[in-house]
Amino acid sequence: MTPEEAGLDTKEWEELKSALKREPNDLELRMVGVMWSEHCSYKSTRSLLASLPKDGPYVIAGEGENAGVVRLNHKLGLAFKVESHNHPSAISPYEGAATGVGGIIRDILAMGARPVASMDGLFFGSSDNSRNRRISSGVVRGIGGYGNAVGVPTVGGLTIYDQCYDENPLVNAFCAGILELDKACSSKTAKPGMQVLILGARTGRDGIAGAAFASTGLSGDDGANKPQIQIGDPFYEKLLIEACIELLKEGKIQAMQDMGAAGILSSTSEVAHKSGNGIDIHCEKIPLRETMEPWEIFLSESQERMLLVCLPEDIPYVEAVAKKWNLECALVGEMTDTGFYRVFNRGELLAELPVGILGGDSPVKNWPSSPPKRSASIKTSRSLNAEDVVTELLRVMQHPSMGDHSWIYKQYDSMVQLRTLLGPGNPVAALWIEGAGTVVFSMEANPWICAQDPFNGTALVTALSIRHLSVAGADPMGITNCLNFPSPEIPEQYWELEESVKGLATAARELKCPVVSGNVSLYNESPTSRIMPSPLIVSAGFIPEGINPLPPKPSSNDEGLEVFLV
Amino acid sequence: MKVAVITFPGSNCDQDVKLAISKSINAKVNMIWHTDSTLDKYDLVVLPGGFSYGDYLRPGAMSARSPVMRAVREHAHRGCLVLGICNGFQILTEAGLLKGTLLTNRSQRFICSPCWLKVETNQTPFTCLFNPAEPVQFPIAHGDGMFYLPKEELDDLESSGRVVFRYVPPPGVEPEGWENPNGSLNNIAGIINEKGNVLGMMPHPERATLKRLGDTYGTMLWRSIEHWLRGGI
Amino acid sequence: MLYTLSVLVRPKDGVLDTQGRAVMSTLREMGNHSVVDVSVGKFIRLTLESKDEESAVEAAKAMCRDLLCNEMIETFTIKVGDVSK
Amino acid sequence: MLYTLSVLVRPKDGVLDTQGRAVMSTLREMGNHSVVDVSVGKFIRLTLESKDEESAVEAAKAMCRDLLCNEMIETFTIKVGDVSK
Ligand SMILES: Nc1ncnc2c1ncn2[C@@H]1O[C@H](COP(=O)(O)OP(=O)(O)O)[C@@H](O)[C@H]1O
Repeated sequence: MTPEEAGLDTKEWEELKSALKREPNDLELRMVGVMWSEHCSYKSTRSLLASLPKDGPYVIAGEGENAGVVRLNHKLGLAFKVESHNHPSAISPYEGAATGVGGIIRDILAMGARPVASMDGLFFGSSDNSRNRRISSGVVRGIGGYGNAVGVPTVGGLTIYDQCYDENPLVNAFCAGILELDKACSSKTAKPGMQVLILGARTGRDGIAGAAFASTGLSGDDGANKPQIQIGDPFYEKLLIEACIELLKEGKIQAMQDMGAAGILSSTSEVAHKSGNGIDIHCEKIPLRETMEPWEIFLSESQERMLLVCLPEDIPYVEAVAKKWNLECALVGEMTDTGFYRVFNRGELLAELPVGILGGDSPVKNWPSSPPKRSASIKTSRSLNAEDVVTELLRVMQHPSMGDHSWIYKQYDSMVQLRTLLGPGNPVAALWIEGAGTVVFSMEANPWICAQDPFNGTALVTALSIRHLSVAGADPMGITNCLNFPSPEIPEQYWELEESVKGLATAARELKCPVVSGNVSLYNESPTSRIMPSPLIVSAGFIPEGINPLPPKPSSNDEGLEVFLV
Repeated sequence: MKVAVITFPGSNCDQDVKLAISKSINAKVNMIWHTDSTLDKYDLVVLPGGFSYGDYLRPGAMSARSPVMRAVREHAHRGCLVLGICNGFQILTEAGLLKGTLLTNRSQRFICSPCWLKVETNQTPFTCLFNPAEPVQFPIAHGDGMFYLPKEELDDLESSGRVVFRYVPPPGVEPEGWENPNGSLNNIAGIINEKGNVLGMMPHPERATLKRLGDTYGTMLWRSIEHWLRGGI
Repeated sequence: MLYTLSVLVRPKDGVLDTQGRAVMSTLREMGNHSVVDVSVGKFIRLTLESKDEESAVEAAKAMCRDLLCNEMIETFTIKVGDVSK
Repeated sequence: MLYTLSVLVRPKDGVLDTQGRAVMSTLREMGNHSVVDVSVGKFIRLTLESKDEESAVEAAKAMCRDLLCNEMIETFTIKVGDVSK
């Protein structure tokens, strides 16, 4: 394994060696390579995202957590986040979309919350060809297949069609969960001496180095990317959710982390880093489906696994709950005070890295930025006569993105858990939360405007999303977002990303709706096409119990009422 | 009144049923784990919806072989009430407690939507308070809901009045050209056993119970059961 | 001894095989007009410990009746070995 | 000429067989402790018009690639005739 094969450039390689004061061994190099990938380290966007407003009256947890948490009242909180699963869905639509749903559900669970609602933002190609049909039908089946079975209702979403997504479809999965604030979980609360367990499925060779894969453009040759796909099992995930919630209720989990990108490696190193500790992991104790090399074990993205940090005396209890739910449960390591991430195999030390190197101190990338030269054909203003307006309006109304999306959301169970006040087909989604009130979500995106003007476009989309909340009578609590962009390595594209983040920050600040979580997906491009800047915004609002929520839906009785334009 | 709601691995409407029943009638609802082997003293046993065992192999196939099903069978043989909703209906057919089977929807797609039903008979413990002349609305949410039974047995089911719920067009829609949501034979949405104490249905009454969520036709089902158990019909 | 058996489960007759029909119509839409019939069933490969082949087959039969096959709508055949090999 | 072909689709080795895992544990819970492995795949029987066997198999292969099999996670084998007969 060369540094280049591990995904490090010369500068990163030098930085790594000087941080270690030696050369890393093969396993260490692979681990660093993955943790320093764009997907895990946010190296191209960390500095940009720092400008987002993060605090507000509702915010409890945000930065650096698996999901943002806002307060509904003194007892209950809402955790929510949106995440992309673009590359996997392009390669294998059903499995990619399904595991996207599964992954975001575990992110919410990791905060100690019961997942109560999902939404999906879908960006499909508009060309009428069999590939696009295969992708859209596979993605929709995947989202339904997972969400329906796991029993989390899909209460809304958004579907956009444009040619720029022909080669680069986007699948953004949102999930929200309810937690009791005194049982909230965090990776920050792990302490030396606590035991590290893996609960859930066995580890196999699926999705190895998927994180690194998500950090590069699609090669155009699907075949080469094949082994990296993960398979989801919503049945197993349902058992995992119930088992974790049972353990949380009893206070048997001290810290928790889902295993998403870069599996065991990223979850364990994050827990160690965020809690300011060290961690020892014993390779031979990890339950496997097949024989695997240590590096494969650490990078595998096998689904339906959670990392738990527990007190030694609680282990028997945890094991009993795992047994009840028929889940694998293995004690694989312990938190230490060494500040080192250490991997052992039958006592032999295989890797020893300062926790910070894996968990957050990766070098940042500052790509050159330059505004694109506007082509003369884009007019900023144009006078229209009445006829033009009608023609243009009809043209817009006929766009497939404006069409009826019920073929999609009819395949989603939007009602399970009995909280859905407004499901798909409404301008916002609304959930009844017993003991708190009504939570309202609005998901928005408008890549066409963002392509014209990423700053104002993104600000506008953010404002639109928040406006939807206001119309529903809800007080905005916070925003989560998914920044879907092409490669940041082209100065014009990086500029768009920069502007877009500024637009988001400005709108969020002005409208007093902080950004509590989010996700960045770069390199959404193929050799022949790239996506428009496609930031997706989800805002969450709240209507406390007792206040009359949501204006009534328009009905035929409304005839004769007056319409105001405000 | 005492109600047992069984949780199979992968059940996901178990808590919903509990909530709906507790909000509608005066009943004590207990959750029963699929490995439990006794079900004494319950007036009603509910097999809830969901994807038990992930719907793997055939929906309901594996749950039908779980330990608690022996107790459910004994409970049914004693003449006590059993209600299977959605996946619960699939489990009851797989366990042989109800006739027929539920095949993949004709569209090959999962469908979640409101759905209108005709209550074919109010001569059952589950429907005694319904007015058969008035269609009711319960949502459906399933991928495998196409009721199938070989011809002779189907005729027998019909002639003995064991079809309890049938899909009908929404009010205002002509039956001409209308198709039921999943391709079910004879538009069947719910059936009862010969003894009249085991009901299976694909639509979800618990999703039509809470006022804030919309229609509350489902309440009538819970109240019928309560009424019947008190000795009325 | 370890035996590998192939259980082939098929829908009983064409009427019930909605999946087969759906697959056939998709195949034809994709241009495969030569296809005249499609049936979609299951291929379950069992590996089990048994004293001899005969009792392995008997055990598999029992599992088919008890779980693997719904005889109202499906039929099954058991072959010794992995038929896909 | 009409040809009948059997397409056997199996989860790739190493790929998680979610169904097989669930079926095996139920079979064992039902008392079939001799079972050591279960894999659940598809048995698709195709009937198609073709000039000869070779081109029938070729056509079936193309259909597998295009629709019947997801090669990311599954493998397929084509046998001439109905393997369940
Ligand atoms: N992929 C999807 N998943 C779930 N619901 C969707 C999806 N796409 C659209 N919807 C629902 O369809 C309705 C209309 O969608 P859209 O046209 O994007 O919204 P709007 O015009 O209100 O901005 C919304 O209620 C939305 O929740």
